[in-house]
Amino acid sequence: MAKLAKAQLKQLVEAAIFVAEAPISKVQLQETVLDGLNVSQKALNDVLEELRLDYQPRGIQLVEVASGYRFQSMDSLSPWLSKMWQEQAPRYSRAMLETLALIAYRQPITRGEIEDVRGVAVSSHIMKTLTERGWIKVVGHKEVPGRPGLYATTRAFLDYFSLTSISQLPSIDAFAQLASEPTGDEPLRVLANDAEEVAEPLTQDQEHLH
Amino acid sequence: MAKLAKAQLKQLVEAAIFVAEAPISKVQLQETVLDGLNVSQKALNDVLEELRLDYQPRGIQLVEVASGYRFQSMDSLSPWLSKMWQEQAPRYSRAMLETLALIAYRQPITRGEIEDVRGVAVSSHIMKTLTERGWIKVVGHKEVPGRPGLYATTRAFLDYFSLTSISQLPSIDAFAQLASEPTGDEPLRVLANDAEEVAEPLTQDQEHLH
Amino acid sequence: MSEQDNQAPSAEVTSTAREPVQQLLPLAFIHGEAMLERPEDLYIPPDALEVILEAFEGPLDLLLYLIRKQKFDILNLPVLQITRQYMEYVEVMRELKLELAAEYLLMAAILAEIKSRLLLPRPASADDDELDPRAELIRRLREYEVVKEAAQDLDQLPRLERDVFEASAQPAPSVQPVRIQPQVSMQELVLSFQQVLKRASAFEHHQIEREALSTRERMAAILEKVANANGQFVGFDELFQVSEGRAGVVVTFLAVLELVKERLIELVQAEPFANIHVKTCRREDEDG
Repeated sequence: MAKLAKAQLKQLVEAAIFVAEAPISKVQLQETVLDGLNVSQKALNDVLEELRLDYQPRGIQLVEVASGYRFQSMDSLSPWLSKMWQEQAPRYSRAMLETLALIAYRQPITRGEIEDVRGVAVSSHIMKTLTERGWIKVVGHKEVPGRPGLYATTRAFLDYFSLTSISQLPSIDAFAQLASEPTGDEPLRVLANDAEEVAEPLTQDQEHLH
Repeated sequence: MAKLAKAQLKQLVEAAIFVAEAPISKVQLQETVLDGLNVSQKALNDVLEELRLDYQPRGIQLVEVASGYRFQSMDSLSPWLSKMWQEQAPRYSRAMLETLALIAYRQPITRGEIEDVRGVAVSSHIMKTLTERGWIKVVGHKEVPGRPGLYATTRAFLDYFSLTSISQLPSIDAFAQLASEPTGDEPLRVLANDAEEVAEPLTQDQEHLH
Repeated sequence: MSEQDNQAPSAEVTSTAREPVQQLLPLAFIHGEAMLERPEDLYIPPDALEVILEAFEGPLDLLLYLIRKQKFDILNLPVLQITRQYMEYVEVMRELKLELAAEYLLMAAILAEIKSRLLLPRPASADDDELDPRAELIRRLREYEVVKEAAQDLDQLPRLERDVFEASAQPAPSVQPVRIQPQVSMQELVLSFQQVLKRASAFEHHQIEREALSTRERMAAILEKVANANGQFVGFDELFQVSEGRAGVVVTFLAVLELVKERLIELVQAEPFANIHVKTCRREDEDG
């Protein structure tokens, strides 16, 4: 197919992101709408950046999330826009958010490990809700008696919270510090070993996601 | 609620149309996102017209349909955007392949003649599918009662199979020999395997059809 | 992240003396009996307590609350005071017949154990090796606090359905799904033909040969050509390419004869050796 003029390329990419049913990645764009058009990575990046700037003053914005690009309404309009739906946005309990946070920051993690940190049992309801929302999934099993499932967060989780990777989570530094910090005094030093073990998956994930 | 600045009103209406699950009417806009904002009908009309003009050069357009306003992709982009939705057509049935083979080897041939050879009726669906694929076409009519169409293969058919002419179709005898050759020595065994692999889907199809 | 957490690592890394911890260990707990006698200033009326308790996510959460309320440093966890306050809450909970999770009682036991170990005089020789009985609890509290804050931060993130909404547009009506056509291999085609021939013995009056194929292909080509001529005559010389040579002429001629025999075309030759013209049998041929 003939080479596209820049203006057309921009229209095409713009329309593709809008009509896609989910966030669409650069790779997906290249493999579908741009297939055969011989669009360089740079040209695509340029167009995406131009679109982002075009929409900056508008009611909707072009954002990049974990699984690709999407347009979403301006944050500040939510009080009015939420009136379009009868139902209130779901609220999540502290128990659910803490469980989700632990899975996000400490993945892969077993339910037992979550309970150890929180000091209370994690209800099956919470794990079920998080799984059904598609935010967490079992990615393996820990080789300890009972082979408990190891949970990790999904791309859908990142998309929902408008993140591109786990490393963008707000308190990631606090977690990393807690996990890697050599504790100062004698008695606490022994505990540092435990902490390091926990820290590893987090570091791996960070690298993995970049 | 306080009166909205025009720029904000535009952002709000724009975002509302984009996030609505279906086309949204002026009445619906007034009753939901604009509720309590005291926006005059004229102001709303003006904003909608401005938005329509804003988007005219863009990849998506603001259109009014029966139930309200919505954004939709530019018509001229459809050939490319269509590639975002791909459906895998089912494998060709044994009946389809036999019909195609008969047309290829015995062209020009009528549907009745194909049926005579195959011993069963050839469904219109098969002829339609092969015609739509651009592999067969009617090249004339046989001067018998009913003047049935005479089918032949097309240039697209030759291109697909990398042939320059029908005379390049492999001779049946040669191929039959190759496929049924007892797997005596190494090179032939490989070929025989190939043939078996190809034969498999046919068998599956056969079962499927019975 | 609290100030304490931020300060702690640097202090621990740079200072070999680790003064803050060493100062407080003996001070507050071994010789600090006066603190035990201090009048209770943390009393919360039961009805308020009930509300508060519902907000706790467990014993660690409750302990954190007590520590933060008193502006204590987690690292210097004042176990004696905290234990007493904690037990008071647990007692009230029991009096109110609130359903008390087992975890709360477990924590009470842990606190009691730490308290008793701290109150025991430590043999001087064992000083270096002995673990601070509070260490594990402090670690857990700090860890839980980070999780708690992380959960709050997570809740603050702009999220779909609440703060932002996906913006989408409809594909124009002319957008149609692309159908991916199935692949067909030459082998499949030939095998199919072989199969069908095997079944149809009646049709098997000859073998397929290259010559015949060429003729039949040419028959199809000629039919198409004359059909496109809309009933007009087509010259024989238009039915083959000069580049095809003698063979091309022969094949074309055979094809024309075959077509005439099958009464698919008409043939006209004005005089011997003049060009042959062909056209479809019917003037109103409808397809092309």
